[in-house]
Amino acid sequence: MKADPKGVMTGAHFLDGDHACCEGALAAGCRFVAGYPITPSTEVVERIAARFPAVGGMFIQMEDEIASSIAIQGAVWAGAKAMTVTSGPGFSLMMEHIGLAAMLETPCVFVNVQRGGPSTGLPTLPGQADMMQARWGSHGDYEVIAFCPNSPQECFDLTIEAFNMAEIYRVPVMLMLDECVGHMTEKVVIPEADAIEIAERRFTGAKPGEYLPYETNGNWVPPMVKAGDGHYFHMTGLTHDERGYPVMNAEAQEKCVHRIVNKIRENADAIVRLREAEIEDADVVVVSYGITSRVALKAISMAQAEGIKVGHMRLVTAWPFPENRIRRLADQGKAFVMPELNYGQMYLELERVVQGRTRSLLVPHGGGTVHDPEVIYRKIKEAVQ
Amino acid sequence: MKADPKGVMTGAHFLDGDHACCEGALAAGCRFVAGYPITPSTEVVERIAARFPAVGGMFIQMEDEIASSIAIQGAVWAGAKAMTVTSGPGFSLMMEHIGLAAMLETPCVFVNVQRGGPSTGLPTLPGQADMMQARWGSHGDYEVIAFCPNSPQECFDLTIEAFNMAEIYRVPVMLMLDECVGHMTEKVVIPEADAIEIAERRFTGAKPGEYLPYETNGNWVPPMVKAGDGHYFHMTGLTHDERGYPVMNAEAQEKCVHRIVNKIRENADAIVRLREAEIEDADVVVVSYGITSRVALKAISMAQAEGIKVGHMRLVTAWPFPENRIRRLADQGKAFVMPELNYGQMYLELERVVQGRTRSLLVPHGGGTVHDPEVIYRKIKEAVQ
Amino acid sequence: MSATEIKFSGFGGQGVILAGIIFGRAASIYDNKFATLTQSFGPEARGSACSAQLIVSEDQVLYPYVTRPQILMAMSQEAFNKFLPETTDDATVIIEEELVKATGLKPGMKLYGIPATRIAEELGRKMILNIVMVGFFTAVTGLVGYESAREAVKDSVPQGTEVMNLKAFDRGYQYGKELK
Amino acid sequence: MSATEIKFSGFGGQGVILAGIIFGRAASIYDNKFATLTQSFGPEARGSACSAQLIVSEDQVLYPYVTRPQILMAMSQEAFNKFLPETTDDATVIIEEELVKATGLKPGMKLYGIPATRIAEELGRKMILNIVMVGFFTAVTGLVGYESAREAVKDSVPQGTEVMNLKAFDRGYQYGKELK
Amino acid sequence: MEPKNPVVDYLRMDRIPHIWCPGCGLGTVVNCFVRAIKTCDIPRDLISVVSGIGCTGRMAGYLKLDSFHTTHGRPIPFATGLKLANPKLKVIVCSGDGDLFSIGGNHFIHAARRNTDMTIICVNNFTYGMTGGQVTPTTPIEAIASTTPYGNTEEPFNLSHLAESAGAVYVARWTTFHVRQLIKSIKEAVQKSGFSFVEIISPCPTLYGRRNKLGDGLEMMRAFKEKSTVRNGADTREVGLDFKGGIVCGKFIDRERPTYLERYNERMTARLGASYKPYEGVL
Amino acid sequence: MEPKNPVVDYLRMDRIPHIWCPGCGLGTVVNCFVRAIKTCDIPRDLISVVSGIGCTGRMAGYLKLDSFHTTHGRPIPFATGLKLANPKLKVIVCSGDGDLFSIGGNHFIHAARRNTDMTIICVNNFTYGMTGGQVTPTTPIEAIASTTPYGNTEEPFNLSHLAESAGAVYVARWTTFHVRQLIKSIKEAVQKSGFSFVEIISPCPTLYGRRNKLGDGLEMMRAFKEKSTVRNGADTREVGLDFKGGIVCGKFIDRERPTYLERYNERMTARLGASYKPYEGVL
Amino acid sequence: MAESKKSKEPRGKVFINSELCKGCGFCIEFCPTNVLEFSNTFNSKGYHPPAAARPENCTGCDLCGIYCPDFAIFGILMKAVA
Amino acid sequence: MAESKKSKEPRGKVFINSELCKGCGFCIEFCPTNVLEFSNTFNSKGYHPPAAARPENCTGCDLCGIYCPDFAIFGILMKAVA
Ligand SMILES: Cc1ncc(C[n+]2csc(CCOP(=O)(O)OP(=O)(O)O)c2C)c(N)n1
Ligand SMILES: Cc1ncc(C[n+]2csc(CCOP(=O)(O)OP(=O)(O)O)c2C)c(N)n1
Ligand code: SF4
Ligand code: SF4
Ligand code: SF4
Ligand code: SF4
Ligand code: SF4
Ligand code: SF4
Ligand SMILES: [Mg+2]
Ligand SMILES: [Mg+2]
Repeated sequence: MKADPKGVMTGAHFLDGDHACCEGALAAGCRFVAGYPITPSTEVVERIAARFPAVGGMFIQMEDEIASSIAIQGAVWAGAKAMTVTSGPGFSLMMEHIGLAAMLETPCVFVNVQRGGPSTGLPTLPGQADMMQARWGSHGDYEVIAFCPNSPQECFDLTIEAFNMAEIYRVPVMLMLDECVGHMTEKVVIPEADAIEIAERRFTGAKPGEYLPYETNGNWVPPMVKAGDGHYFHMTGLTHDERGYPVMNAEAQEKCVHRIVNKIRENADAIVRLREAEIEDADVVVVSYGITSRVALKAISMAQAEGIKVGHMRLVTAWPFPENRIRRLADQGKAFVMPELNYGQMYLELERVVQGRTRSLLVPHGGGTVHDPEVIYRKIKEAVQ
Repeated sequence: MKADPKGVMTGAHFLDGDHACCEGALAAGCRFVAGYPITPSTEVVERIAARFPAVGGMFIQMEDEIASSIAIQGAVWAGAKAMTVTSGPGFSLMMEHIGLAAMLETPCVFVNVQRGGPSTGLPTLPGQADMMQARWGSHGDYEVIAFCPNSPQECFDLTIEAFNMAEIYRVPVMLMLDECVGHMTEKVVIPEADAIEIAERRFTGAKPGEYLPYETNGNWVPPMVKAGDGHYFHMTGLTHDERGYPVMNAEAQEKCVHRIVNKIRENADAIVRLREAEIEDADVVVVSYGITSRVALKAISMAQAEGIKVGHMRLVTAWPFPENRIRRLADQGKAFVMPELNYGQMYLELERVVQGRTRSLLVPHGGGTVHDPEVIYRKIKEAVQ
Repeated sequence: MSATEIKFSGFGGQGVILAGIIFGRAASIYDNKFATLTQSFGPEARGSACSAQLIVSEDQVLYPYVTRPQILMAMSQEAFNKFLPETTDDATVIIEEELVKATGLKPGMKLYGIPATRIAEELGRKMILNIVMVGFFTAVTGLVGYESAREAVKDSVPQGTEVMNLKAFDRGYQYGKELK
Repeated sequence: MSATEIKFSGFGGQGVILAGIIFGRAASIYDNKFATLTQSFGPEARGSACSAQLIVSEDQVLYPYVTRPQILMAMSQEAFNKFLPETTDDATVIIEEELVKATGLKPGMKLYGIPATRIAEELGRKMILNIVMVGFFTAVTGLVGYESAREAVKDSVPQGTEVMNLKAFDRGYQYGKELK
Repeated sequence: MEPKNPVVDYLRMDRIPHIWCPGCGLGTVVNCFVRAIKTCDIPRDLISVVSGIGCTGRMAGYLKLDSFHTTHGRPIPFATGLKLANPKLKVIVCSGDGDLFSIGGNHFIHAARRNTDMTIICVNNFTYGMTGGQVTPTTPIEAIASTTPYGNTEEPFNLSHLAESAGAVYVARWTTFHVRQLIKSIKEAVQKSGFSFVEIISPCPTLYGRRNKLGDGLEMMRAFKEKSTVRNGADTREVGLDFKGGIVCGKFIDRERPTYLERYNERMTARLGASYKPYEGVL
Repeated sequence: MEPKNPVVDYLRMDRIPHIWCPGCGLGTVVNCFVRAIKTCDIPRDLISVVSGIGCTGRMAGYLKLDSFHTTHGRPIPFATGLKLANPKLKVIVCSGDGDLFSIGGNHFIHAARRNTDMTIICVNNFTYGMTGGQVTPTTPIEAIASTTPYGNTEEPFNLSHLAESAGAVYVARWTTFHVRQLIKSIKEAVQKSGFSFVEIISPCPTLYGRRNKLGDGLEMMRAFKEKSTVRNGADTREVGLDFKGGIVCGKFIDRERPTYLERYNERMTARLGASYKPYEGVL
Repeated sequence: MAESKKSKEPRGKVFINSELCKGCGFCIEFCPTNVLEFSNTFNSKGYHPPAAARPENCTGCDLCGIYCPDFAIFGILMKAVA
Repeated sequence: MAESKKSKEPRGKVFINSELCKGCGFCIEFCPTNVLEFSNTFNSKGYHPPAAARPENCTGCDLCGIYCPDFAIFGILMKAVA
């Protein structure tokens, strides 16, 4: 499906990442946003509040993040594409409902503009330390998809991707900005509406009375319905059977939860988005994401200037982790360097997957600013020694 | 310091894990509990509500888990030893305040009696799928300690340990029961009060006006004060300096957060508690925790009966992960088998640490019951092939 | 085999769990055996069949659940019907004989019945039928000692009700002894 | 070096950020260069020195922050004092000359001053001093074209205020051209 | 042909018998609910039921309507999203006293303040049934609960007063004894435009009644009958409940205020002019 | 010797100048607060201040008392723990309208219901100052906020009415213009046993005033002066605020109810007998 | 006369699904014409369901149906059956 | 007479810390005896702090101090200074 032109502000704009994210949501067909203000994400919803009335969307500032994170799910089950927007402390409050979205298989988008943490931390400065939380922050087993834009342009592009992935896999998708990207203003080119590909919601073809909400027929992802169409369907956060009814035993659990987990794990290669450069004959690959990927590029060029063979892999999706790709590169003997604005989060995955076959080095940073490229450069040199 | 006899119900009792946890808290000197009912943890607070008035403790059922998880921190800063008790959905709601406890360095205990997840899941059946959440569920970088009892007796013993660790490291400690252990009734032997070692709170010796809340003098853990003593101290969840005052820059962040992280990482070997059996000449080591460790033992004896050399390592503490110990065993060429009531959580750490040096096999299980020992036994055989 | 798997069952409100606890307490605290009790909890159980599972053993109990009970105590028909199929072929089945009609027993099984409700009513409190059952159970299984079970009853019932409960226990015990 | 680092500074309420945005927009949208703008946010900035940082480049901007501004625009004394030490030794410094006393310049630096507040007041709205500054800035730096900057002003100001703002821009621009 | 129980068409009969205890009032509430909506002027397809977690929270799972069993305390914000994304839906929240007023209290007062068009049916059994009978914000002082073994010492909310102060346009209270009035009241509430609230006092014999020596469900119903007086229009400040005291029932508040969406559309039209198309849902 | 500003002993002067904007009323509130507690009969060491997050939330950080800057919306439950662990402490919560009544509304009504002995000082500037001027549950209809660019369409809470209905024993409202009355009121509230609540209308010129063309801080203060009337004992149902309308100030509620701990100790003594030692803190 | 007419043609009829009954007694208590009584039989869950002891009194008011928490009983007007 | 006495011995004195001032004007507006006016000088933050234009009128009531959001001013009774 192509984007609805009503929401698409075609042209070249000078926008910050937060505003670009708003435009991405509009282009993606999002027409329901519930949010609660928090620095540095607030600009997303402020722009939405201004833009929505004219395009038939509904923005509501809820009483808190908990309410926001479930209001969007109500909206989805009424047929909307919906998202909520927050930052660290608010993200922590949304954890229960990320689990609910995973369990109900509600397609929806959670935007987290990461700031310095933990706790109130550094509200106006960047961090990348909510990456593990994005994957593991709710109780129980589930999987999510997480995108990491590194520019306002990508905030636009990946917001659309996030909505599309949410529909395709019926999964909560995390859009993990960081303060630096969210508050950075650059040129953003928004294409014509008919150049924007939108994943339509897959509604059931079943007649009222015949629809089983979690009947998969061997597919990973069951089709949806919406309230008001006469299906009299039921949704519960309890472990449920195909009918969506609670069933309290280990077999139902295995059937219900394993599919939720596996629909992402088994499709990981189709979901993963990477941007790679000069990987093929590289001795070292710098793996990074978000704002850090730009700083890493600077460090890479410093190293390349000295003749070191460095490639770059950027995690456009951080979750699922590109396990197969990294493993293949490790098998080729490439070393890895990974800078992050945290004390080692995605790096743990890198280390796990590399399995000690080659060297992998973390370049930690507590956040509050970005890395000094010099520091990354030095790790690159260390990696090739 | 020895336990206060008032709270110690010396003798042999037939108690379930939840009740034993309550008795452990009492013996540990806990006199403030704020909680909110949730299956399968409620029995802990129900017993506390009955037991506290007579020993001078205060239990309050708060309006929700968010309130509970911060009320205990208020109590700690008034001088109490305090804990809260919950299960998956409530644990998800506590994430913001686990981060606050890490940031303020509030010694306190969070009990999570794990049930099947995600979302409402299987309220009355066991799971072990909140393990990664216990470590990573709040935003930003921080560290915690997590204990995993496998019997009512250990629920008693490890609750005391949890309180002690909380004091020693000024860190939120997670006590990760599972429904099976929480609701299982066995004999629990409670020693005499003077046989129970209690870590006393380390209060500052500084005079009013001289105390700096986060002045470490080279130690990992600064001493504490309590409200009402004339120190006029300040606490904030913002990144802070030694005075406890907000400072908004990357240097302050590095200083403030890195120590919070490193006080645990650098002391990991002192914190880690393992129970090991027949490891030395084992070819395979089964690593497990909580209820699964008992089932694993059954599988191990099945394998041993066939002459397979199997050792057992039980994670009494799951966090910090026993990185050094596992690495050493991997270096000795031992293979690993890890059953968990989840689709692979602590196993990711095992895999990361083993680094592919030897074989490591996950025995996943969605929860709702425990493993069939037969299934673990088969993996053990697979590991030695 | 050193471990005995037992299932106590009935419907909610009959004191099924307490029966299990008393027996477990008798075994572990007073007879110094290992005993592990687990229960079926949950909303699905409100007002329907409910059970407590006990493993009594000379060694530490590892696997916590009862999979094939060697002894089944059933205080309701629904519970009997539900749990009989789980038992071993030579199981001992102990029923409240006015509430349960025992059909479908395998040849190797042993059946013991007691009109516990009626006995409890005679003692003046219908609610203590579970204690009558415990007494009966103690007598017919011999799994724990008479004194141990009696102590465990004392520990487990509300203060002030010990006398009546011990009377109930003894009535059940005698009934069992006479049967044997 | 193809990248120019610029700092726009003043105190909250002067429209410092907007000045940076206009300039960035002119460069990136109308002059087709790469431009990356970042800002200092935060509670600590309420009512004190505030700044926007802009990098204009022929190539894609990677490192997002300005570390050593080659151009400093200062609309308050506090901002001038705070940010001058960060600039390069040959920086271009552009000030509101009635609000800032420029002391401590290094020999290689170029200083341009304009009484932007007064000019804005003459035009009837003190609030548009930032647009006057943008005009002036465009003229003295030549970093973006006149037309580009003008277009960017049009895009960036509230609807209905374009005429007045363009007047302010032109006044600043002329003032700069005459100085040069 | 055997006649059919008139409610079964509105129930998921494949899930009956339900989990509720003998003598629990919840099934009676379901009866009244179904009878009320059957006689409403709202097409069945457009009715959605949203519940939180609790014994009452299971209501959504038995009603053959679009129905959502959400998370504990959060049915109202879920309902808010459902309603605002498709205002044609009539959204009814059925949940317990603990769910709506302990963990969920904030959502209640905010939805009332906004006058979101929805109906809240609160089954007040004075306890957390589902988790085993703990104290709630409606448990009367002195009453025994599993977490107040020596008797509750916290003053309960006067829900009617709270609802009024927060902005509800319709506030009523009945007990499960008052089935006829309750049916009428649910119907009125559902048909009312804006935030309407019906509190239903209901017996939880298993966990509240037994512990407090109030007898079984039937005895509790008898007590409701004896102790209640109907005072429509009563001052909400005066209808607080205490342990074993009288129960004032009736319709206390029935007033008019623009709903959230009415105000929203009015203002947007005023500000954005004729080009603004009044919001009627995202679809 | 130069005389000293009488408040500086109670301030962390190493953190002054504070972050608040020119013309912000928060500094005035601090002045009144310090003057009130200086004349209270409570030893300084026993006073604790707890704030949430927001511009107002920064108050705790400037006061030289035991002071806690907690999380957004949660100062009241933190204060509850502090108070109950050591009832000798006098615990005062200072926080903003958004903190206390948007995200934190539930904690407010529950603490009021319990009548926990604490004082809540809410600085109501009709907006989220710290995050840039978004709408709050106290923003009047029509007012412009960054998330309501076309004007707010949600009815605000009447905080006094809400506080009364939830159970507060002391409820007053003043503006930052009414400094003398405010000092007296804070003092009364702090000395009152039970849950006391003082709402202070305060200018946020930067984000609320400017956007709504209400002028700078001084102009807003003038408006407070002109538009306010003092009506002690006013019916709280009638003191709701609207955009640019009149502001009723005064002490609205001052009543007696046993505090949480009084009730607790009374009941435990009754139930557990003479062996029960009335709870006075865990230490 | 009215009496005898009533006994000949009861106005209503009550239907009972004994298996669903949990024996709460609501229907018996609140039947306005005292139609119902507990039966002596147990259902398979062990409860005594009600029985229409005085069916001739039934008015078909369905109060029993409204009260029954287990959807185990309901009454209808005779004409509805016909 | 009273007039002249007042001008000779003002009852109060006002102290101003110009560097802390943010120029809000509260003190000037709400001084009951109209003692204060904005000065022409800027402080280093760029604000015009107040000055005591009519110090003789000062009663030392400290209203300026209570109102000042920046702790930049306060008044005291003369006897307190002495
Ligand atoms: C976040 C969270 N906290 C706690 C629970 C546990 N819980 C489930 S139902 C319930 C109480 C329900 O009480 P109420 O709403 O009064 O319903 P009732 O069972 O009495 O009908 C609680 C505390 C939960 N499921 N989720
Ligand atoms: C969980 C969480 N959500 C949101 C925020 C962002 N936040 C910080 S302050 C604030 C609003 C403060 O408003 P108010 O309480 O009225 O205080 P004011 O700044 O107006 O004094 C918000 C939404 C946060 N820090 N934490
Ligand atoms: S526990 Fe109480 S509320 Fe829940 S089903 Fe049983 S009687 Fe009803
Ligand atoms: S933003 Fe508003 S509330 Fe915050 S300091 Fe500035 S004026 Fe005060
Ligand atoms: S009301 Fe229903 S459940 Fe109760 S006794 Fe009558 S038929 Fe049985
Ligand atoms: S229909 Fe009416 S009269 Fe007939 S049995 Fe039922 S309640 Fe009684
Ligand atoms: S009140 Fe204070 S900040 Fe305001 S003008 Fe006077 S001295 Fe300056
Ligand atoms: S102390 Fe009183 S009279 Fe003197 S300047 Fe201040 S406000 Fe005016
Ligand atoms: Mg309830
Ligand atoms: Mg505010």
